[in-house]
Amino acid sequence: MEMSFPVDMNLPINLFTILDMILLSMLVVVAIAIVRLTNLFSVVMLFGVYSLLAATWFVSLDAVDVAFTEAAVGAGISTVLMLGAMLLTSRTALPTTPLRHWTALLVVTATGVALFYATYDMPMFGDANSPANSYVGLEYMTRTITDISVPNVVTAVLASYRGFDTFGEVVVVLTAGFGVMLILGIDGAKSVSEDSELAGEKEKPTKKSSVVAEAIKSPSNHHVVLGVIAKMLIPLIVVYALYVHFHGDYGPGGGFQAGVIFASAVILYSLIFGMDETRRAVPPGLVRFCSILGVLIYGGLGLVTIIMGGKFLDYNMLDTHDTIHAQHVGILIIELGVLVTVAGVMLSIYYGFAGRYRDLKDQNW
Amino acid sequence: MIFFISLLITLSMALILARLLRGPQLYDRVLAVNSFGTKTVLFLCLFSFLINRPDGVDIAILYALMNFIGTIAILKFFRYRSLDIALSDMAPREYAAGEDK
Amino acid sequence: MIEWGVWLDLARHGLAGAMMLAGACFMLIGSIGVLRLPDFYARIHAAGITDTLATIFLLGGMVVESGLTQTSAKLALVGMLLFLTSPTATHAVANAAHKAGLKPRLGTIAPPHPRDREDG
Amino acid sequence: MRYLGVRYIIALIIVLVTLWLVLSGYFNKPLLLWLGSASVIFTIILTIRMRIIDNESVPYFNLFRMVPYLVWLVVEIWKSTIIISATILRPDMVLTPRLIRVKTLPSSGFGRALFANSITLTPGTVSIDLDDDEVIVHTLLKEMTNRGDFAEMARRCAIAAGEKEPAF
Repeated sequence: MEMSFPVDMNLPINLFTILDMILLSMLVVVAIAIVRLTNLFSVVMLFGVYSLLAATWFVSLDAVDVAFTEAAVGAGISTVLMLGAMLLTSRTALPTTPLRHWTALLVVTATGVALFYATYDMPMFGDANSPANSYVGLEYMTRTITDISVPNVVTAVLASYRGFDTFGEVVVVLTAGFGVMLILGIDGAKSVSEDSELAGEKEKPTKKSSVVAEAIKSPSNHHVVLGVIAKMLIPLIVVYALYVHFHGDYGPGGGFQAGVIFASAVILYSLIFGMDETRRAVPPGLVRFCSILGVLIYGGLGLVTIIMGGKFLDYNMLDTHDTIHAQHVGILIIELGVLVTVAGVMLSIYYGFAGRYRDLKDQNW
Repeated sequence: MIFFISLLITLSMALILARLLRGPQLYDRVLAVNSFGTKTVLFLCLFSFLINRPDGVDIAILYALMNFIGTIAILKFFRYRSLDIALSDMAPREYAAGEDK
Repeated sequence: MIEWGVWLDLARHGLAGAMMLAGACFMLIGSIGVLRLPDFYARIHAAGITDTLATIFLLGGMVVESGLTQTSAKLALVGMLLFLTSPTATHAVANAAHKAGLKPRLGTIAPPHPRDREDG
Repeated sequence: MRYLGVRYIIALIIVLVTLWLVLSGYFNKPLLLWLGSASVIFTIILTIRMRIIDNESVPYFNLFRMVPYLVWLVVEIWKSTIIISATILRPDMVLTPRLIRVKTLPSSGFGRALFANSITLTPGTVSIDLDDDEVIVHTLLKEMTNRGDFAEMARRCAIAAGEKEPAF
């Protein structure tokens, strides 16, 4: 992109520093507010804002991939999942009284001071001689073009040089998904009755509140606007997710982000058209199967490379004549595995939460 | 110039943040979050000019979508205490005659 | 010929800068309104300024600035998405508040200072 | 009903391919183009499963009627933004909020969504609720409660939504 405004790099104080300062101070304000507020609704919203700010700041640090993840996960899906978690808990946090946690304060202060002290030893931002930029990092940066030939080094490191680490991450995601499923029940809606005493309710939780009952009775034309706009958006979001997925080599993005975005499209569908319809269109069994399938694809590729005579996840074995092509194919396949697992796990967790109701009166909010 | 404009946008973000923290109603907060999201999207577009990386626009697109989904989720949960029910029965209507039967 | 090109370029940048500046100013006005107006339903209108005219101006300015490139197309896409989502979200907020029984203040409001700041 | 669906599917394919090309920008990489086609096909399958392909999700047939409407809308937005901005910035701000009911002319879902969103997009008026044939609108200033203006907007929305032929 041709840029014609002169970017003032020669001013005494770097202008980006000012923007960074503003963003960071807003981050601090939001963080303090999150700690101070007791209304969990507000806290969930503030978490969203926090993610927005953090991701903007990541962009300014030129960490576009991280910003992408933060935007997809923090601002989008974790809001929904935290709301789902709120179905199982109370509306406000217990207020903590100050002056009772002297030890905590002491620990926090000591840690803070130590961290501040440690910053003096940290390399300057963008320092070419810092450890992160010298040994392995530098080698990855220089070798990516000849080895793999993709413009985005992050993807090269993540998917090829460090493919094994990423495999571990995908397994962690799957394990976390299993954990949540075990707590919530495989299909969340069925296990509601066990949680009724947790929510402190007398009547059967499957009995829907008056508001909900009214809404089900007349799934009215009141929400025409939402319905129409969601219908227009959902195909666009899905294509966007796949774009993000397949352009991980060229720009920010990749399987993790794309999986989350894809899950968000399905979540938008379920928000507007209801869980019954969603379970029909995207069956929970399929979702669970997908979350495992992704890991199998990833690990399976590793086994294939071993069978073909290489090491685990050594993509060069896929096409010994044209290793760059082999690397591309390998990255494509394991990113597909990541996408499938992440989308599957996110949706499984969402399905676990979404079938629940809270019967609360309007004035309680 | 672009820097000055981004500064103005961050200023208005800060003002919205004040409304977000002050409330008083939860709806005010939702409105503020939504408005904050729009501002962030525009700020990111502008910022990608400033740092000369068009990738920022991709993130802005993502934000515009995620912000919407988050807001709708908050409102739906707020209204119905549930993420389960259908807000609109429009999906099946068009296809019911053609596909299932 | 070269002269012409230079002048045209300058005019383009000038136009882009002016549009972006106007957009940022409208955005600021909207934020001031969100802070200043006395009532939730009134604040929606102020937030609307940000969603509409500020967006048009800022994105329009950026499109003019970057010319006929892929970035402009993406910026136009951002604009389209914002135009789809932001009024819908606003409508949803207003609808939720209305359904939950939050009453708007009607009639004539001429406040020296908004006084509805009991809780924060 | 079925071949109507096919019409919308083709339109959606065109839109999605355009979106992919705009986003991607790589026209010379065959691999990416293949992946793009695969993505579009996957999306179409998913949307068919979700049963959301109809004239509301693919309202791109009346694009040529939308463009003049959007131009008109931007002019309206400009006019009312100036009024609202002046109101906000005045130190002795006087507001005259009203809650009014406006009749909706458009009968299709898309036309009504367009109408409601146009009302919301115009600063000074926010659509709060849609009933069968009425929108509840909150207006900030009483100059904006003119029913003639709303009727004009509703008429233009109906035209822009292509409601010459009977709605589905």
